[in-house]
Parts: sequence; C-alpha cells; structure tokens
Amino acid sequence: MPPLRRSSHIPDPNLITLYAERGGSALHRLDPRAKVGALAWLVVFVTLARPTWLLVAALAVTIVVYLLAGLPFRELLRWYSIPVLFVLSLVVFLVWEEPGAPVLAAGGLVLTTGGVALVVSLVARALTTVTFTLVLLMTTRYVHLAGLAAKVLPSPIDQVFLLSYRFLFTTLGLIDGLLLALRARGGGLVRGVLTSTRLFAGIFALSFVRAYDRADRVGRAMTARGYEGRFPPSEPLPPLSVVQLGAVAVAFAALAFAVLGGLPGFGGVVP
Amino acid sequence: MAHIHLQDGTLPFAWAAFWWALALLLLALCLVRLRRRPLEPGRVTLAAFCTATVFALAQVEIPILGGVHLSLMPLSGILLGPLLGSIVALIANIFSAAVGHGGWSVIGANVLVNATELGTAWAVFRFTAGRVGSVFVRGAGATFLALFAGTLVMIGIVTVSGIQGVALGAEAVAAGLVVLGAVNMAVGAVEAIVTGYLLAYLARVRPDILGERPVARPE
Amino acid sequence: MKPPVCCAPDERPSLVHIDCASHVYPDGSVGMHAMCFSVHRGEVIAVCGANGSGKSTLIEHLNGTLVPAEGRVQVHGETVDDARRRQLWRTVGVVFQDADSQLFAPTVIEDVAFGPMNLGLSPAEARQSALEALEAVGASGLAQKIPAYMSGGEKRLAAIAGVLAMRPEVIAFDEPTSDLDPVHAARVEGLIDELRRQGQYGLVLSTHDLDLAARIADRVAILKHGSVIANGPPRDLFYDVELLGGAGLIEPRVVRLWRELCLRTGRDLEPQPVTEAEFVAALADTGRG
Amino acid sequence: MKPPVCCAPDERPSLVHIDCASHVYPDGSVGMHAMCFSVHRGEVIAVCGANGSGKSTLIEHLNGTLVPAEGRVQVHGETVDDARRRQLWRTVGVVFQDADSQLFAPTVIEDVAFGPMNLGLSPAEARQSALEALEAVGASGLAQKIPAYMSGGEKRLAAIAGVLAMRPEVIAFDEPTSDLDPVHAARVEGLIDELRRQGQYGLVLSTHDLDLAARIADRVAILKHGSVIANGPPRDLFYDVELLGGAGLIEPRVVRLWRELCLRTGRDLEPQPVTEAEFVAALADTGRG
Repeated sequence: MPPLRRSSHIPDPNLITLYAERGGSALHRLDPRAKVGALAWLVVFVTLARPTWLLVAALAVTIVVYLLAGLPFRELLRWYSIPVLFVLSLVVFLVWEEPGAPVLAAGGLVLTTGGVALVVSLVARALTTVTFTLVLLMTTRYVHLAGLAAKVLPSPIDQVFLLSYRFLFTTLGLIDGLLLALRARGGGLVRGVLTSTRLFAGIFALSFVRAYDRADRVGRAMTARGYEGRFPPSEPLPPLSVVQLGAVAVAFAALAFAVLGGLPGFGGVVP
Repeated sequence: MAHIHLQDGTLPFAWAAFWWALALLLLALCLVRLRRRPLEPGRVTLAAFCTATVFALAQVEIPILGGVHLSLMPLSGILLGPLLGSIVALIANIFSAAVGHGGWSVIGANVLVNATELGTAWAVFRFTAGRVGSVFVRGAGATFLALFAGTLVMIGIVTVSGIQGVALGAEAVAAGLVVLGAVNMAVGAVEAIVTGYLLAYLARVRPDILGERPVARPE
Repeated sequence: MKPPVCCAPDERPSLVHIDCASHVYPDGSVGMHAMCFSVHRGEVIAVCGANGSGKSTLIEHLNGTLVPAEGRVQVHGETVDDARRRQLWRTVGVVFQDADSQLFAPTVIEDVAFGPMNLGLSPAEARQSALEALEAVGASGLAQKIPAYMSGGEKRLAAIAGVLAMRPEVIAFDEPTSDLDPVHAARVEGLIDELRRQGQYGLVLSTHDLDLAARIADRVAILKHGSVIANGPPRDLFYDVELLGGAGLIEPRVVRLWRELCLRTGRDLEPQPVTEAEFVAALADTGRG
Repeated sequence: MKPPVCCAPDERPSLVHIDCASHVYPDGSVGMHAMCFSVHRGEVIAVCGANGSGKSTLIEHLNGTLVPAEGRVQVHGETVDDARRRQLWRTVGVVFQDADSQLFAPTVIEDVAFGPMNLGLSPAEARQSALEALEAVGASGLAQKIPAYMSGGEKRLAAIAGVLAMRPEVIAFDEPTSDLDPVHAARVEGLIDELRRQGQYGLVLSTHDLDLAARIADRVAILKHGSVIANGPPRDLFYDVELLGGAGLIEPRVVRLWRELCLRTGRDLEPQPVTEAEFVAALADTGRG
C-alpha cells in the first residue's frame, strides 16, 4: 500500500481514482456528459452572478452535492487551502478602498464592508467550481473520462492528454520518493532551493532524467503491448441520457434568459 | 512562473471567453501544422512526460503571493518546440484546473501566456545555437527572457480584462500586478538557473533527450 | 549488414531467434554484442547474469521494443524486416521487472484489456479476454482494483495477465520474482511452471537467482558484457564455480551446501543435485546406501 | 492520547521505542496497529513480513517521516514531542529500498555530504565526513560518479554511505538485498555484519528473505497486518511453520531442507539448524556419528 505523504492540500490522483471506481452514489450513476455540462454551467454561472449571497448559496449547494456523493469532507477542506490562498494573495492588493462602511483600518488602508464582500464572493466563486470539479472527477470512472477525452479532443491532443494522465502517477510518485529521501536526511525542498540553488538544480536535473527514463519505460512497455498512438478505452460511454442533458440545456437557457433579460444580480456578458 | 493563478469568476465573462477563443485559434493553428507529418511516438512520450512534470512540479509549491513554483514552460518549449509545447500548455492547465489550481475560465488566458514563454524560449535557444558556446548560458538566458515576456503578457491580459467587482482603477490594478510581476521575475531567475543547469546536464549526459547526437557516456 | 556473428544455427525450429552483432544505447553504453539466442516452443530458458550483463536488453530485443544496431531477428525461421519488427509484440509478450511501469491504466481490467484492444478486438471481446487472463493467473478479484493500492505481488500477477491476454507464442519474464515476498514469488513460479506444462509457449526468464533457474529452467544461458558465455542444462553449468564467478553470479544455495558437505565428509560430488528435491533425495540415498 | 497499547516495557534501555495504537493511511488502509517495537544498541533486528504487512510503515515511523496517528515514539526512554520528532532523522538513518529515490544529488559525493551539511557541518567537514563514509563501505571509487549510471549494488553502497556519514545511533535498512545480484547482496550483507561487530549501532532490517534474517539477525520480529505477532531469536521462530505461514512467509531454505531430510530419514529435528553453516555442521556430525 502506498504511503501517501505528499503535502495533503493537493488532491491525490490515486485517491481520486479510488473514489471514482469504488463509489456507488447517485452521482456516480449520472451521465458523465451531463456532469461535464453541469460543470461548464457552474463556471459560467459564478462568472456572471453578482450578489454575494447567491455565490455563497451556490457554494453551499455544491458542497451538499459533494457530500451526497459520499466524498470525504475533511480532505475537501484541506484541498481548499490552495485555491483560497490564490484568491487571498491576489486580493491583498485589491481589496482596499472599496466603497462601503469601514470595518477595519490599518496603516492608512481601510477595509470596508464592500471589500469583505469582494473577498467572500471571489472565494465562493473559486471554491464552487473547485468542489464540483472534484465531484466530477471522484464520481466518474476512468474509462468514461478517458472515453470522453478521446471523443472530444482532436489528435494528437488526446494522445498527449491520456498518456500524460498516466505519467502523472509516475512523476508524483517520484516526487514523493524524493521528498521522503530529503526529509529522512534532514533536508527540505523549499529551504534547499533557496539556500543551495546549485545543488538543488542538480537534484532537479537528475530527477528529471530519472523521471524521463521512467516515462520512457512506460512508453516502451506500452509499445510492447501494441501501442501505436491509439489509446482506446475498453468500455463504451454509458448511453446518452436525454433527460439529464436536457436538464443541463434548460439550466443554460435559464441563465441566458437571466443575463439577457437583465435579471437583477446578473451583470451583462460585457463588463 | 508567469502563470495566472486566478480562480473561476475572477475575470469578467466576455474577457475570459475572448482569451479562450484566441487560445483555441492558436491551438488550431498548431494542430494544422503538427498534422502535416505523422508524429513519432517518442515525441508524444516526451510531450506527455513534460506535461506530467509541469503539473507535478507545480504541486511542490512555495505558498507566497499567489503561489510560487517553477513553470517549466520554457524548458518544454526548448525540448518540444512551440507547436507541441502549446499542447503541453493546454493540458497542463486543464490538469491544474481539475485540482483547483487556477480556474477553468482562465485556461485560455494561461495558454496564451504559456505559449509566449514556450515560443520565446525556443526561439532564443535556437537562435543562440552556435553563437553562444555554453548550453547553461543559452538555457538560462532563454528561460529568463521567456519568463519576462510571459509576465508582460500576463500583466497585459489582467489589466485589459479587469477583475470582477473591483472598484480600483486599471492603473491601481496594474500597479499591484507589477509588484506580483517583480516577484515572478525573482522566481524566474531561480527557474532560469535551474533550467540552464538542467539543459547543460542533458547536453552532457543525455543528448538524446535534447535531440542531439549520441556520445559516449561520461563516468 | 555485417555477416551474422552467430553460433551454428540450432537444429530445432525456433520461435524467435536473435543474432545481434551489437547494440549500443543512445548514451553510448554497449547493451549487447555478438549475441546469439533462440527460443523454442515448450521450453523454459533462464537468462542469468549480474546487474548490467544485458539481460533486459536481450529481452527488449526479443519483442522489438529495441532493434539490433547490427544483426537480425528471426521469427519461425524468417528474418523480420522493419515493418514486421513492429509487429513482434504479437509474437513475444514481455512481463517487465518493474510492474509499475507496465501497468499504465488506472484500473487493472482496463490495463489487461489494453493489449487485446490493440490486437483489434472489440471492447467487449477485449474485456472478455482480459477477464479470462485474470482468471488464468488466479487474480479475478483484482479486476476493478487500482494498481497504486495493490501489493507488489498483485501487481506482478496483473502484469502477467496483461501479457497472457494477448496470447503470445513467447513470454519473457524480466526478474519475475526478485522483489516479491516468498508467498507471491512461489505463486508466480507456480504460474510459470503451469504455462510450461501447457506446452504452447516458449518461456524466457531473466534472473540472477540461480536457485530459481535450477528449479524451473530446462536450459540456462549465462550472460556477461552483453554476450552469452555459456548455454546448457542447469546441472552442466551450476557446478562450474569459475564460470559463475566470472559472470558475477554465485552458485545456487543447494550447490553450495552440497559442495561444502562433500568437502567435509569426503563424499563425491555426484549426483550433483541442483534443486532442493534432488539434494534431499541424494542425501537420503547416501544415508540409506 | 489513548493509553499506550504496548507490551510490557523491555528491561534494557532502548535507543528508540515505538508504541503506536494505530496508523491509518488516507485511503483507509491500516499501516500499523497495536505496534510495539524497540531497538537496542549492538543488536540486529530483522523485521519480517509479507508485502503490505507494515514493514516500511514501521521504518518510516522510526525516523519520523511518518507520525503515529495514535501513540508515541521514545528516544532513550523519553517520549519525543512534535518538535523533536522532526529531529528523529538525527538519531535514526534509513537506507530505503528504492536506492533511486535515495540518491538524489548529481554526484555521489554531493549526495553523501548532504546529510552532514544538514547536521550543520561546514562544506569542507561535510565532504570529509562523506569521504570517510564512502571508504567505510568500500566505495571510495564512486565519489565522483553519477548515481543514475551506477548499478543497483553500487547505488545501495552509496546510499548506505549517505546514512553512515550522519553518524546515527540506529540504522534501518528497508529490504537491503532484495533486488541486488548475488555478489552485491553478499557485499551489503557483509557490511551490515561489520556494523554489528562495531557494536555502536542499533540495526534494523526489514526483509522477507528469512535465510538472510537467519544468518544475520540476533532477533526477529514477525509482522502481520501492522502488528508484531512474534518476536525472538531466529531459531525459536523459524521452525514454527504455522506462525510463518500465517504471516505470509515461507521458512528459510535451510529449515525446509533439514525438515524434509529428517522426514525422509527419520532423524530428529534437533539441533534445528537455521544457517547453512549450521546445516552442514549438523549433517557432517550425523555423518560422523
């Protein structure tokens, strides 16, 4: 059993696969195309929706969906740390001087209610799509994801996509091993890069060659079983669900109606 | 490292869509040129390997100022050329979005930034072949210039697009971005050294990966 | 092309025959030179040598993932050209040493079905073929598992199933048991023995475990610096200390024990046991005699 | 914290003591449970178990790269807190199974000097320390080599030097010989034996090769499902077929041979040899007697 040691704020592809293959929730049984459609809808929705409460509600609903799929909540909270950090590190420059009642003043900078709302909306937007992306990945079996990718992506993008998906496991595993070995002798990657750049450039170079050799071996093992640039999934996609796809279409239509009809809370398509 | 770590909902809809459209156009051009000749399986393996490595390394992150990590896009450009490199950029960004490491709606913009890096690095590295002796200098220089170009494009894209719900004027946003860009370039210097070292190492030990003539293995 | 450097051709019709003047890797290291090697139906050949003696290089030439720089590969007595060389994988299946690099799909069933799909089977047929192969190695329970969460032994079984599912004529195993725990090692060994008994395959295994070779191989080829330096039944080679030492190998444990015992008790080396069963029988005989 | 589940504390002062109620991996698999394990100065402990029995998990707890979910780690009898746990690498060095990931620097000398540098030595002192360690393992010649192009055996020696250079009190070897060719395996085994004779280290080795354990270990701990199910000198455990079988292990070859011989000839199992030397001596004795 592989000890999963990587910094725990990154979703582990092995764990994602485990939930996707083992889970048996209603979400797992949905048409994968409909789930992709729903993700696309959510991305557009959080981009267009304005009111903070609506965005927070969207996030709450998505989290409920995540939990209904039987996915691990504690892991989700850990995985949130990176997207939240991205948002915060950006708004640290932008959040000041927003209109609204002052909440906090520090060193000449004023944080207002408007500023707080800005932060909350940006975080809610980010986490909504992150959460649903994880729902999609953790409730859709590999054959179906690969099948979709093979259908949608033109060659050679599909080949590079599917092969690099495989190599992800290899390279992440190698990084795990490297971090473990560094730590076992009192070293650390981040500290090392900053204090002894040359040595770590060497470590990186060696790891790169090693990872490439490993990938090359995988490639040759595939050639040994007849790989010639095609990567066909062994199971067809489940039959198209007209009802589910219809529901997604209706949702898109409603969104378009809300935006074009100037429903309050939805900004126009053009800023 | 010039890489827009923006989450979904940060860029306005119309601009996100615009950058996506531009990126798709660019990718379509790359595909047309790539398909003129059948692709060697070895190139596909190398491209897939670069994609996985770009993504995996992005997970080893220094979490300051929007997340600082090596982008390896210049390296991918040097190893693969801009055509195949652009495909690497697209897929690496898809993977990143899939783990919440940047949003789906900014993939278009990021592909444009990365394509700038790939193309610049490839061009500089190729142009200096035979003119500059040291592979390290060529690689480090190409990488630094590429990351600088990428940072300019990133600042341009974000300034033009604006950030949803922010009341600050474009100048103030740009000023913030310049600070971010400066940090990027500090990390860019590290990446340039690392990439230069890596390329020099490959030239010495594994010229086959660089697509050069085999030599006897050094001890 | 240079004239083949090969030994006198074998009388029996061979499934695959390699006759390679040299193979040099892109980084300049020599993988094989003056290598002559044949595989016949129904036999188990153990390729023995130290790390770096060319075992893996030989195996990758067998199925065409590497191509001799100078030399030729014959299948059923016919020299294969470049086009057919790319089809060698249909004839020769390889179970790689590093199961992690062999299993590339996120689930076992998907992985095992990969070869049959490439053979042109429909998805349904490929799945069927994969399930049968998993059953043949006694690992039906693994079908839906994720390789990352499997033990080394389970991975090895899945990798073997992936090769069996393609119904090759020759199966090459690169260090089939070296990193497995004893129970899984015994299981894989039993599986190879079972395949031998079926008589339809030519089986090649590379190993530096001479005890394994003694138990399971009909013929042993000893490799050094990318060439076969000796070739014959285990008993003929495994009492030759000089040969083994020169190749960076150590005689099988049984041979070492027997030799030491004979030395201590003044006994004759005959009947030169190489397997445990033979050893016990020989000892019991002497005890009785 | 839950009360420790540990066995009665050992009388002797231990270098490192682990007392872990449970360790569960993120995917839900159990790595250790109710584990009690001590290492003492001057002894070699073999940790034996099937793949997945928790050997590697135990070793990573010893040097703090993993932390017990429930339980505690003691060094010299004192429970270590989180801060000191992160310093466990100073006390316990680990030679990993996969030498590839252990040797990460571009040259061997830089790699071996990496640990001493982290201990705070100056670059010159670290280099000196690294050279001494390489000499101690008889691999001075490797100093300038590139790890990627060394054989498995050379990598293992360099990895051991990397640990020795840090002068730890405990050295843990994860499967030290499993993937080496016989010549290098013998060399590594000799090295471990040499370290034991020096008497200043506590040595732990995880292995599923019981013949190795019989030759080299003072004490054997048998692991199953993340717990120690038996603990004692090799001779006490290796004739217990039921125990070994239950743990997914197979008795050492010597034991198997002896047992079979006794069965055939009606001899008594005494003196229960576990190493080849003992076996030959026992046989020679009987022959004479």
